[in-house]
Amino acid sequence: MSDVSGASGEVELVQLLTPEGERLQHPEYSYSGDDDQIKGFYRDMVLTRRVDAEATALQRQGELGLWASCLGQEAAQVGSGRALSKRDFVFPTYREHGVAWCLGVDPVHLLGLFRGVDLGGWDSQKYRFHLYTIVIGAQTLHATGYAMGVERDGLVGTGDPDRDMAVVCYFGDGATSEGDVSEAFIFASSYNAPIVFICQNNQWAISEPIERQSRIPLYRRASGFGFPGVRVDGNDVLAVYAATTAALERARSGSGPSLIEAYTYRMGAHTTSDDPTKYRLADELEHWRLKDPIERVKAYLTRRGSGDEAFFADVEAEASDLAADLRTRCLALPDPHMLEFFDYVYAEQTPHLEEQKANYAEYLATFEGAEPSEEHREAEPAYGGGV
Amino acid sequence: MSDVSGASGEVELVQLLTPEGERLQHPEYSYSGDDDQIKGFYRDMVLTRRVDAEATALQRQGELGLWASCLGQEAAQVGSGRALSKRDFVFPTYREHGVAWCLGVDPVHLLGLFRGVDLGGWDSQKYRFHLYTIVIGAQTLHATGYAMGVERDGLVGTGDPDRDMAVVCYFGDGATSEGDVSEAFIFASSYNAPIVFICQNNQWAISEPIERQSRIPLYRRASGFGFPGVRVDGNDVLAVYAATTAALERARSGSGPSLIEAYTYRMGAHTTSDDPTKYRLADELEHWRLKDPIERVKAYLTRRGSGDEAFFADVEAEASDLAADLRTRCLALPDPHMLEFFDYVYAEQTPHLEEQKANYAEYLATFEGAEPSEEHREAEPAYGGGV
Amino acid sequence: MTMLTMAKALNAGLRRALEADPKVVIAGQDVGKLGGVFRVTEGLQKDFGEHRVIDSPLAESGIVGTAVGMALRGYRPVCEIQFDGFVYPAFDQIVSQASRLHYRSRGLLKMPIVIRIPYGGGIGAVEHHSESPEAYFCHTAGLKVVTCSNPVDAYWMIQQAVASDDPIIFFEPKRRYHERAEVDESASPVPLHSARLVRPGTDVTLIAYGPMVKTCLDAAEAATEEGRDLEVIDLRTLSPLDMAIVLESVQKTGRAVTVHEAQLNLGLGAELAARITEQCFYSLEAPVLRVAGFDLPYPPSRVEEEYLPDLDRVLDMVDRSLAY
Amino acid sequence: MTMLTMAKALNAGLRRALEADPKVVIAGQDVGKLGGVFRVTEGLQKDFGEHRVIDSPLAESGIVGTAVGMALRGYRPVCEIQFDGFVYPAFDQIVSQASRLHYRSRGLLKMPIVIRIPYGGGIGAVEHHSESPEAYFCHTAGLKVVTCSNPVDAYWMIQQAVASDDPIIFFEPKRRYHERAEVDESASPVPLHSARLVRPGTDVTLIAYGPMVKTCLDAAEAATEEGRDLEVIDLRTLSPLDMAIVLESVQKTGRAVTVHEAQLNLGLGAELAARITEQCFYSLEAPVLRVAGFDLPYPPSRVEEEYLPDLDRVLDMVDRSLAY
Ligand SMILES: Cc1ncc(C[n+]2csc(CCOP(=O)(O)OP(=O)(O)O)c2C)c(N)n1
Ligand SMILES: Cc1ncc(C[n+]2csc(CCOP(=O)(O)OP(=O)(O)O)c2C)c(N)n1
Ligand SMILES: [Mg+2]
Ligand SMILES: [Mg+2]
Repeated sequence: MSDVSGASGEVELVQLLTPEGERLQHPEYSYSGDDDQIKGFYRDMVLTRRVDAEATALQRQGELGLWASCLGQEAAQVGSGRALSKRDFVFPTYREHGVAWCLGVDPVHLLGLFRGVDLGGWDSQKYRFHLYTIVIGAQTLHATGYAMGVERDGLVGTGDPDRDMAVVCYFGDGATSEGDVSEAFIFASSYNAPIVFICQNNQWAISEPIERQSRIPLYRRASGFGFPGVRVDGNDVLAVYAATTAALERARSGSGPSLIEAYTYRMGAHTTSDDPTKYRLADELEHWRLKDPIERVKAYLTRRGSGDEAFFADVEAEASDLAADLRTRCLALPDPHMLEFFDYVYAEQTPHLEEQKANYAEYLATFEGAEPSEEHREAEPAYGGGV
Repeated sequence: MSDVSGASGEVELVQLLTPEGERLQHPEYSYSGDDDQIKGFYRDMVLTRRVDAEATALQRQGELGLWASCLGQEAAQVGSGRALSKRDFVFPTYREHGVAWCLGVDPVHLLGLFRGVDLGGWDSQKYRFHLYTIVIGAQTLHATGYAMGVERDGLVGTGDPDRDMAVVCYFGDGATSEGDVSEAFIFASSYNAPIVFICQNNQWAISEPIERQSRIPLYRRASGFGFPGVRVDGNDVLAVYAATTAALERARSGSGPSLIEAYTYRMGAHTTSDDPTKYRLADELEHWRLKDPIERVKAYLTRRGSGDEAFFADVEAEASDLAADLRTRCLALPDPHMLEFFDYVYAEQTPHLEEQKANYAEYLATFEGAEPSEEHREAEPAYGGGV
Repeated sequence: MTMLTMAKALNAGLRRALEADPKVVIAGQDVGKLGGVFRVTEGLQKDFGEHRVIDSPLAESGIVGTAVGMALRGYRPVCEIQFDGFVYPAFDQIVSQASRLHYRSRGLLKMPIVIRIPYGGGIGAVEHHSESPEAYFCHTAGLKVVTCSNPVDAYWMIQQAVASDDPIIFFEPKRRYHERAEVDESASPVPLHSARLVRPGTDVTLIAYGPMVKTCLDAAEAATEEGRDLEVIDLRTLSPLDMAIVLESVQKTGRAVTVHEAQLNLGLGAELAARITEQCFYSLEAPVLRVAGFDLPYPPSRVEEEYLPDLDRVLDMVDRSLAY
Repeated sequence: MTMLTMAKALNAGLRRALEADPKVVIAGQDVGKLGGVFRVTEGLQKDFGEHRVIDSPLAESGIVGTAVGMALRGYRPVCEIQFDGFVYPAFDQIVSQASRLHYRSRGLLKMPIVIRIPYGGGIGAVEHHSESPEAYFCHTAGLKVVTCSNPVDAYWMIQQAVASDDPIIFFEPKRRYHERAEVDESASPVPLHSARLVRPGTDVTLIAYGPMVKTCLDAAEAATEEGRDLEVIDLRTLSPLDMAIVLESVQKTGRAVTVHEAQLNLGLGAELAARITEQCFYSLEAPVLRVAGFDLPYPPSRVEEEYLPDLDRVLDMVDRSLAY
């Protein structure tokens, strides 16, 4: 019988920067950027972490209903996000705040969904960053279909970097169990779609460890569907950048899909509604803290002398400003009005909804211009809602 | 990146009996049965083929609404069916007439679904052969759940052949694309369920060739989910028997799931509603005709002198009797009555259905004992229905 | 004017849609070389190529989910679900994805997807091949649902559905695929989301759609023998419902009977009954009565003619309505 | 007598079910160590082991599909779908598989499966976490559907559902998880498939279930200020509906208003309206009126209190009913 990977030992992990900040070489994946670019990664990661921390704080203070933190996954997100060209298109889950940052999405847009003022507050076509998808795995098919469209548009394999493009799709370790993800692999393979699947294996799907979803390393899932997979150190921004760059080139050149397993760790709770002490040990967290994605870049830059005190302080200051600004703008996010949602259901409005809207407007008017009395509203329970 | 199998050449196919009827040895899979057993296989395959042909004829004559022929797949079905112990349990698709035969299901029971008198006419628990499942892939999860139950019952890995048991689940090449099948692989692997997945790759899913579903051999799908897979010559009853026996032992001993890809060919139409000349070439059929599963066993037995004229004639005669009997009993299958179906919906009947049934009975009574007038019934259209 | 079966009318309509807009693509199992198990897409792959008419892997969620992605890329996918009973694996992609992207994006994203589903019974098929799942989709906000009852509507409605920027579930009554009519390709069609009075009458309003329109017309014809004059409405659009024509009719006749193959409980008849009663309370001489499939999973085909509403059951219900 | 929240009452009920029958198993995402995101299964894996309380891979079709297989093996699986909006990937396994095996086998096979679904809005959650998908399952023959509105019912109904040999969708109103009541573990419960009159009245019948029962009771209370005496029925069983108590009430009051969070179009209110009108035609003084979620996908949580039926909207509809 064919090789069962569990038996065949060694799992290779592409790493170009050790937790101690030492550069490594890899026979297949190389990083050729300069230290300025690495300083850029550092800045992106610090700012992402700061946005994330501010959002968590906003949730704690009742300004957001929920927040899904990307703490610990900054390298996986910035490393892949920065490898994208201006033409590529991204399909995220609900946790890719670092990728959003790289694509220029104003962080305040990310808050809308979690504050409950909208269902995805940015122009996804403009940023080439699709709306967050909460139903686990569903976006992998959207991404694949989009990539099939790109292929039909003749935008792969032309050799012209101003034409060729690819699609990147993110999902978690838990998501790999959903039928949709396997179907996405099948369609992508069958139509040779220009897509890079990036699985951020952060070891946990809420309370379930990766072992519940797979008994062998996830990157090997790809080979069973006929395309290559690789595991990279997801806390190593250089390795993630290198692997994503290679996979994107492969996709753009018309060689089809591939899978990157970014091996990382969810340092925080699943979301602000979750209490991870119920199911995982502090030890594990300590172990991963030593592999922090930001610290290792800082160590590298420090050792190289490319990043001095002033640089690090500047980034810190920028982060503080960003966070403060984010907070202000979060609080200023306008509440939507119920009536407007009647207009969003269809591109071509229906008489039925028009009438329902009119009736509701009329009903509201009976409160003499005022909203329905607050006293009649029920208090919100303690639980703040899922993902 | 990990090996993409398409590139690495050779696909191994376990074969123990060539199309010319010569025995081969295989380092991993051996067949140790005697010629009497092989004669038994021969008989099973001939009878299966004859039942199948009779059913096709019955459909042509309007006695069945539809038939899904297993012509060409007899070795895949008999080889695996005969490897089962009395304790194992089977989940079929809609085409495993040969497996049903091996498990002692009276062929007339198979006709009910296709004649439209029932929805699966046998006692599935008694025969350890679940009802046919038409929704592609759905039964793979049922089989996996059943196997999880077997494991919970402590009936694997005891070493006692009168206790240990396994589950076998059949599906087609097309089915491998359904999300349910991948999810079944995940659950089976995660819970180490005692199950053998048997994919009869008959090269076609209605009009779609296997290349649409997978660009690499299907048996390799398993390795991506963490369990072994093997491709056997599905027209070689000995190879199928040997591989199934090994996989069943593995499952019963507590070593978990495995996948067998039985490489075979759908010699007939997809079903009697289908016209394969629309999408495939006669050449291909000719090519596979030379690999016929029954002819090679006949050649082997003849060469060995184990099967003489009398033996072959006896089997033919038995087949003719079986077919004649099947035809008689098919025509005698009683039509069901609409009223009885109201009683099958729930184990605990509801007042609503009781009332609906009573109302309908009352309505029927208004026709003064007669059924509603035939003239009001609409003619059936030409198309006889799917699968 | 061409004499066409409904299957051929759909084929001609799809052909025109493919010609009219290079972004229209067709996807589904066996829609390419085979032309679909009902031959609705026959010849289209040959003429428009594999990039426009796509044989899909055997995975319904994948078919609809990738269609969502193609729509985001600017395509207008027309998916085929091979039979009614096989749409359920795609349920999430239909009711939680395709239906919501316009809404979630506050109108920025469009989802011009058509999901064609041959539906309904009466063809002697095995199980899962005779279902009428329309109510599930009508209950889902963000989807539109339509069904044709004859070749002329089939020809126009499929083109209108493809041209619409909203996700549309397009139900095709498979037992009517082979019925014929003259189709005038140069006529101008009525709007997609409008019902049609197909037979005027004064005594009772029969409200039907898809396969049951013919049954109701036959019933109305038969009823004339007893001196009864039944009005028949073909809904055509199931979501949104076109209530104006229904309400006008019931205000006139004072009586309504709804007819569909789908199960009674929470079928379209329930919504029609609720709305009609609310809007015509003082005109109704009898409660809105419903003829429907029984509340059972579809039975084996040998009893399907009893399971399905037929002329007799429609007339029986008309009698009951008139008895009030 | 113990004071319990609904979540704890469900937990206690499940514990008793696990104790009563070794074939009962619980499966779902995070139901084990974590005890479920709402803690309904808290402590059960610790006490009954990993073989009885099973953390499942992240795949809803897999959870329900393997439950079907376990049921065939003689188990009585209780599946948890983490939130209402995540049941759709399991749709085929629920509506075409679990619901039909008893039917297909002419009664030989039993499907004692419970699918627990926390449902409904009002907790300020992100999208897909506030849906009310009950109508889909009520329209499906072969399933039974129930929902509890208070801790006492929760405690008993979950045990009765587990003991039933039919597949049951068990909806838990998540915004009521933390409401408390005294639960008498030694009482004898009313039958699972029966509705209950929770407040007698004479003027209008309010028909509700799950989260809306409290809303209706509050509305009835508020209505007394205006001298109105509203009767409130808690349906409890959504399929089959227990119509006897509903019809009796409407025959008395002559007026009915249905209330649910789910979308109006083809929601339970439609079926109730159709049946009530049919059975109480001559007693009705007004059409059955419906309060429901608007026909939109669930909106962002900042406007959910406006989307969801509340006391004001119920009273407004009562006024409209009385105005006939
Ligand atoms: C279809 C579906 N089922 C269940 C959920 C509830 N849920 C939200 S996140 C999550 C775990 C996801 O784990 P993983 O894929 O590893 O991503 P991570 O959250 O770790 O980034 C679950 C079960 C969901 N959102 N969608
Ligand atoms: C979910 C679902 N989708 C579509 C179909 C229609 N259909 C019936 S058989 C079939 C092809 C199956 O191919 P394969 O799995 O290779 O099995 P084979 O028929 O070749 O034995 C299709 C598409 C179905 N029965 N179920
Ligand atoms: Mg994870
Ligand atoms: Mg096949």
